[in-house]
Amino acid sequence: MYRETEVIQTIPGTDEMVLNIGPQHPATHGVLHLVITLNGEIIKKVEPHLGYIHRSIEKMCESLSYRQFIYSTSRMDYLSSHINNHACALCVEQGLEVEIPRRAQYIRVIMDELTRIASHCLWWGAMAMDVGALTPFFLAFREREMINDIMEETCGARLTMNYMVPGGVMFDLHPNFVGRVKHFIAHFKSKIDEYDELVTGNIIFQNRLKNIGVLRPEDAISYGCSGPTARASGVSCDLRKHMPYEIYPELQFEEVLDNGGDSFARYLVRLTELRQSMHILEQLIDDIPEGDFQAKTKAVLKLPKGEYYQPIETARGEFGVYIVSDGSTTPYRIKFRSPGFSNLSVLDHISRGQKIGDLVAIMGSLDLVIPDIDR
Amino acid sequence: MMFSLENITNSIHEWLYANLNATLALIIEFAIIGVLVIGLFAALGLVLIMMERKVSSWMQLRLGPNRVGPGGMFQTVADTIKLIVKEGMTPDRVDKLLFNLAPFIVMVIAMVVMAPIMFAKGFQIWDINIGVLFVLAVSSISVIGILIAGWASNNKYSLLGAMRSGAQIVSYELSAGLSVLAIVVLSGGLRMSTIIDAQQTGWWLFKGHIPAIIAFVIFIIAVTAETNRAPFDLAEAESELTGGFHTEYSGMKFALFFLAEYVNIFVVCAIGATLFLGGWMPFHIGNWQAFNHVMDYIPSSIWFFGKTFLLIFIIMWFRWTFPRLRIDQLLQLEWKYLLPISMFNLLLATVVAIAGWHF
Amino acid sequence: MGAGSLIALMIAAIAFSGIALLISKFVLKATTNKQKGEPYECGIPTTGPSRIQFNVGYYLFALVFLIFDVELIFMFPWAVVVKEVGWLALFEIVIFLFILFTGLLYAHKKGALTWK
Amino acid sequence: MEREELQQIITNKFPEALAAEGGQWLNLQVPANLWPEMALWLRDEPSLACNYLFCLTCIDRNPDLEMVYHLRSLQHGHNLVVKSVLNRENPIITSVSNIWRTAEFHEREVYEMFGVAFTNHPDLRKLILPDDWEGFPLRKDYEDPINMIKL
Amino acid sequence: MGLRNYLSDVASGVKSLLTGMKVTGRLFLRHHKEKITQQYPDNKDTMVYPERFRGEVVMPHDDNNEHACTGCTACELACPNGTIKIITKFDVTPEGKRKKAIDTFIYHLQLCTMCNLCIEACPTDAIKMAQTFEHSVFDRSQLIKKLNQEGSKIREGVE
Repeated sequence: MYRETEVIQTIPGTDEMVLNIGPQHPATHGVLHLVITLNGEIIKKVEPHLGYIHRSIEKMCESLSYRQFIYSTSRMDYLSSHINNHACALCVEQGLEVEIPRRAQYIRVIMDELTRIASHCLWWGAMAMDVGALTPFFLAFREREMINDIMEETCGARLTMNYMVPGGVMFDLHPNFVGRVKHFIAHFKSKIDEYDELVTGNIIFQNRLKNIGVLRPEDAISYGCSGPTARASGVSCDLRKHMPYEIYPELQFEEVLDNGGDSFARYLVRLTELRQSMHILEQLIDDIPEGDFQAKTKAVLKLPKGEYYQPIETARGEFGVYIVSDGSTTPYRIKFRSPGFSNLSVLDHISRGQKIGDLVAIMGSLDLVIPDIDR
Repeated sequence: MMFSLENITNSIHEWLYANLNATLALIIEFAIIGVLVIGLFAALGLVLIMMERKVSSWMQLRLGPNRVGPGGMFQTVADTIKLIVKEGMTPDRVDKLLFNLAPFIVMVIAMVVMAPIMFAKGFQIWDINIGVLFVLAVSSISVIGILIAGWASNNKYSLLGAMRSGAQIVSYELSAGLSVLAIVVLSGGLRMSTIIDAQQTGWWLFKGHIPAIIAFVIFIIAVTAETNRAPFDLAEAESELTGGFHTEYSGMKFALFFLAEYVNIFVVCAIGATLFLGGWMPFHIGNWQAFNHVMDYIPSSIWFFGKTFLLIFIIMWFRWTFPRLRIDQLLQLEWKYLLPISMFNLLLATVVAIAGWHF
Repeated sequence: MGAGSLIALMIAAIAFSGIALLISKFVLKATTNKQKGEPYECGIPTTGPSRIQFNVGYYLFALVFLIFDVELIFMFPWAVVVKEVGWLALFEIVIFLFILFTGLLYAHKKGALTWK
Repeated sequence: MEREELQQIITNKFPEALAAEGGQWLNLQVPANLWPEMALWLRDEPSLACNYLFCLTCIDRNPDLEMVYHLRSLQHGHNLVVKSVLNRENPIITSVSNIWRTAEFHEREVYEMFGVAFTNHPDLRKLILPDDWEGFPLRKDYEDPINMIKL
Repeated sequence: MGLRNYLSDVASGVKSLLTGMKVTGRLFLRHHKEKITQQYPDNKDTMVYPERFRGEVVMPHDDNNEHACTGCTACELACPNGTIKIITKFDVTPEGKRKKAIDTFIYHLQLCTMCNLCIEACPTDAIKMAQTFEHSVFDRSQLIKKLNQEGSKIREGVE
């Protein structure tokens, strides 16, 4: 009944060649496996093969309680683990209908934006490394390390924090937190210009990215792209604006849009988002209200029978948690709508006719995180 | 002069010919050359790789190697030992003969190219009368080694890397040649010693006006490309082709490629130093007799190596700053920018040379 | 020292590489298995032959290069005597380079210098 | 657009689509054979313009399988959930990958995890699991004594 | 392409490259002042461990070899991975009553994801997170730890 896997073979006498990029390749940022068909340097077809880091988190979550399953989402998109946890917490809260204390909302949003900056920093370094410049990677890590230290002090972990719990956050802020974040903002403002000097303005870098991997807006919508990938094509899809959660409606920030649609536009959108996130942090950090950091919830959580979907804007796009509850202590089914999965599906479409070097640049500009795609 | 390599070589030469018959003396001289060059080769490999690692780490705000020896100085020695002890694998379906031949070709080229380089005043293996042409001609053969390596490996990455390298090296050959020609026009000779002597009163970079500066810039870009260095390292292109033409090489065979790459950098920078920065000529300023006299006291070999390492530093600086070009941009840069500009620059140099506008 | 030094250098290079390879061969005992002999392609068995007919893009540049390189060789003897010949040399090289440049323009117009 | 208004428009055109009570967004239950026609209409009807399929998944409602499509209109900003119940033994539904391209990957995932066959899908192969995998891991009755550890 | 465009292309290109080189050149000259990497095993003495850092679960014992664990198994239930296993026994108090107490508190470090849920769940604050992080061992069985010390008993007054 089902079609068997076709094995792509080179046709003798033509100059097409099938090349595996990944799973162990410097440009795939993990274990993505792409089978590309080449004619010389020109890409004819890109076919992603996934599953090298599939852990079946959705199935696992079916046997975990509503408090427990949140930690596993940190392992999906490990670069924006806070935001993933946030989405899960919000989804559970939506079912429980609890009121989140204002202080907790502030803390959550600050953490989200810090995570976004850290994630974009790493992306920036990795992107420059993909196109061949190695020094930016270390500069990006200098800034990312500062955020990680702040996180470590407050949340107790550097990458997989599990800081968001249903009803608020796990601990209160560390006393040093506000001062360190302010110091980071001041530091980062001076360094972000260095980023521009070293990479953005560089003529080689610009030529590598401009008019490469052009994603038209209608394709971005049809392929379900979200986040900076879609916004670089002029699709307004920032969930912080369109389906606001927590205290985002009260904040002053702009949705970063670009009409280029090429890799350079995606690059610029992310770089501008860094500045926007800084702007958000500046608004919040000075007046975090006093109060509880966690709402009172029952020890054993039970969601009423029904279905709950909570979208959230991560560093890579729309992350959705879809919980189907049958009224028991564990979810009946959980679906994680990961932004990377949809963003990856567009790779074949936009990299046809480009060169191998461009494929690497496009992958970098899509900002793929493989555990997020495989789940 | 307190210390001169010229005197040492001359006295060895005379002593050999006085005490032995001519044939034996010649053979012994060749043996000395061979041993010296091998020593230089090994020393260059160790020093340059160390330098690369330190330069890169300092530009990236890291410490760099610091465990083996004082300040990590013997790290490359340890690496060499590691590479010797590692197994030099030959995958199954490779063309065994060519696969094993390729490192030899690359090494032979890297070593032969050393012949006309003047390391110090009067210290040279062979002052060949077409010195510059010789270097250009021989160094371009190394692309054959890379092509063989890529083809023999039976690996798609290797093949792509070799193809890229072929298109790249032959292209940049042209603008390197044309920028060298500009200096040849100014100096009036192809012999290394002639070119250096022409810079007695000042280095071509300073006294050759605009054409020499343009030629210098184009030369540096072209040799960076010819030695497969970033931002022109498309033949290896780590993030695209994992290892390019040497993907399948391991152990000592890989080490030979690696060594040859660094020696090639040294050679082209030595040529650059000879052509544009006066080789072993000390730095002189017009009529400042006292200053010039002090400069003369610095041994010529130090001048030569200082200039060469300055150029090597610039090339390393490129590597740790710039992103990699794409293959079509690389060729576009050569054919649409460097080649027309260097053609025009040659005319400019001719005008300057004939009118005698240089100092 | 004459051309013999080149032979000395070649022998030195071959001896150096050969000895290095020999040492590494004697230092350890190599083991082989089937997986070890596979060509590296990110850990996935290759599909199709690796040595195939290749895109013409790379060769076009080689062809154009060949012409220009031969012309470049003609310029070396000229370069040596520029100062002795004087302004006539400039006149000659202007014509020479003009023809070459026209060739380059022609190749550009024909699209030989655009990557396909 | 308001939920009632949305429901009005859709049920006028497709009376078979049943709206469920409650839930965050408008929930519609449609028969599988009606779905391809309705999907195209949902995207192309200017007043609905559900051009963004942001989530496609399947739920194993033992014994039935239920396909869930989450749609959003980027112009109007409304969300819509469409569900379709499939037979467990022979789950077949028409692919919507020609309407929303993102469905191509999502449907391949559902195909291997739940065994739903999508007709008209351009390339229905396993995406995440190995090619020789047997069984549909996200179904409730899936058992794997070696790899699944019950705590 | 006009000649003027051509030349301005070259000029702007060279300028952008020089700007980039200026940045790396500045970093090169500044390298001795700023380091972004740490010399890990060397700086162990001066390293700062944030007090909230989650390295592994430990059970603090006081000087009298007493802990605060009542054996309620709240942590065991809270753990998503089955990291904690509590074996209880019944002690006989001086008054002759049978009282539940822990026999062995088994902690599987190899399964732990440091999610902190057990610490949150513990009603008596009997367990906490330690700041250690070098957990690698040669044998996986060494990671199965017994948290309550030999002969320890529950502190007076902890219910």
